[in-house]
Amino acid sequence: MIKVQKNDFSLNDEMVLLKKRYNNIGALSSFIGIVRDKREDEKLLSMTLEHYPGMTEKMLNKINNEAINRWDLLGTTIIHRYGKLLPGDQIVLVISASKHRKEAIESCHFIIDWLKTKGPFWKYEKTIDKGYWVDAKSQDLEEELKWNN
Amino acid sequence: MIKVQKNDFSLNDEMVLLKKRYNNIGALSSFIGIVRDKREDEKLLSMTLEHYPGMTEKMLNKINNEAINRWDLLGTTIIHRYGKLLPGDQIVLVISASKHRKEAIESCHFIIDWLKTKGPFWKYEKTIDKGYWVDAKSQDLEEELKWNN
Amino acid sequence: MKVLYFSWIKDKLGKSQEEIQIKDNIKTINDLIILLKNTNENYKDVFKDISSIKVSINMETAKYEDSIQDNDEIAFFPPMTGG
Amino acid sequence: MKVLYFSWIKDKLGKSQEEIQIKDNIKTINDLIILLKNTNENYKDVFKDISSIKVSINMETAKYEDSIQDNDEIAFFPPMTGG
Repeated sequence: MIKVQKNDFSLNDEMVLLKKRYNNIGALSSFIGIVRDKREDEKLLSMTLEHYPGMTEKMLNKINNEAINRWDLLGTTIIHRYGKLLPGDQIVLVISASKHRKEAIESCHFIIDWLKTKGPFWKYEKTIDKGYWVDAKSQDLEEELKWNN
Repeated sequence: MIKVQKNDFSLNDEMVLLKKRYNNIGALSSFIGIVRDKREDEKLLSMTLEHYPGMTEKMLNKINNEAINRWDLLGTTIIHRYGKLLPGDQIVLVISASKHRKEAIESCHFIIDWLKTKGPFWKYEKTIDKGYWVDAKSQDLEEELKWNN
Repeated sequence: MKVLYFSWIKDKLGKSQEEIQIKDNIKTINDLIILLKNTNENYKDVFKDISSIKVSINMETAKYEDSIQDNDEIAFFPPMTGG
Repeated sequence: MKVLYFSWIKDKLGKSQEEIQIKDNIKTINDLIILLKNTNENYKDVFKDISSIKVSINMETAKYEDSIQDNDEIAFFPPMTGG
């Protein structure tokens, strides 16, 4: 299940949903990304996520399907927020449910790595003095590439 | 923070605790192990976790410290239950909090892999006809060994 | 043809989208970029180093040499930073 | 010396712990196992294949050749299945 939304999400509610929907779950792996307090050494005031409506849903479905093809999963949840967020706010949620832990953990890791480089989002960070579009990190590309093996 | 307990736990409560305790969290990775409905193809009635009081706390602290030494983490939570559990019941919770996702995800994965082979727990599964002590899986040992590199 | 811009590209151009009439000689994304660069200095500035700019055709990641048609939706954006 | 048993070892022996008086000739875990095996058939059966049995001394994983002392707490158990 994928969702692209402005509103916050609840890890707990999503876990409950997954557990209701699927039987025989043995492993639940989750990841939550959160807005940090700082940009380098400056205090961060806000982070605004711009996205490409339509393409976002398309890419999230693609990433989700890729995970389902690669691992033996029972269910997955991907929620990505957009709009203006404050330090401490949740940005993204990934949950993978499977019978055994390896599948849940690896697929959750995979999904967040692919979201970093393939999710059509752009982050604008505001500090007291200035605003910055966040550059993509070369490390994120390397993290993505490790899943090509 | 480690806990060995008979009672259930709440992922949500533990997340809230971690967020209160540590600043500048950017990534929260979690794993929950759950009692499955089946033992091979038989319906499972219950799973009883025996443990070695005293050694359990010692080993969980050891595993936790090893994770903290290996990765740049802000905080961790390990909760492992013992006693009689029913299908669908939560067994174990691991949470890793860090600034960046790689550290949180890898350390969470590491902790659950080490718990499998180094946590002094033994599982007794009951089906309608019989009871079985669960054998350790050779695959779990392989999963543990990959962290030696 | 609908053309969308995101992130700093949108800021530099001062717009998030526009309708562009393309003629028969515009066959690829590369052709479209040449057309845009000839419009004014803003476009010239944005597209001066296209190695840092990604493109999509109808919401699918694309390459500069890919063919385009009049009813396509094209988007230009810097590398994605999701998650 | 306090000796603990877990899982199927406990079931087969019909006890989870016992106090054992050791003499000076019991210097290692191996010596202790020999002593136990000489007690009765139950112990002989349990320790017939020690490759499937793990041991701890004072709650630390140990080896069969490790030395033991009278005030140590020893435990025998199958490979752990945590998580």
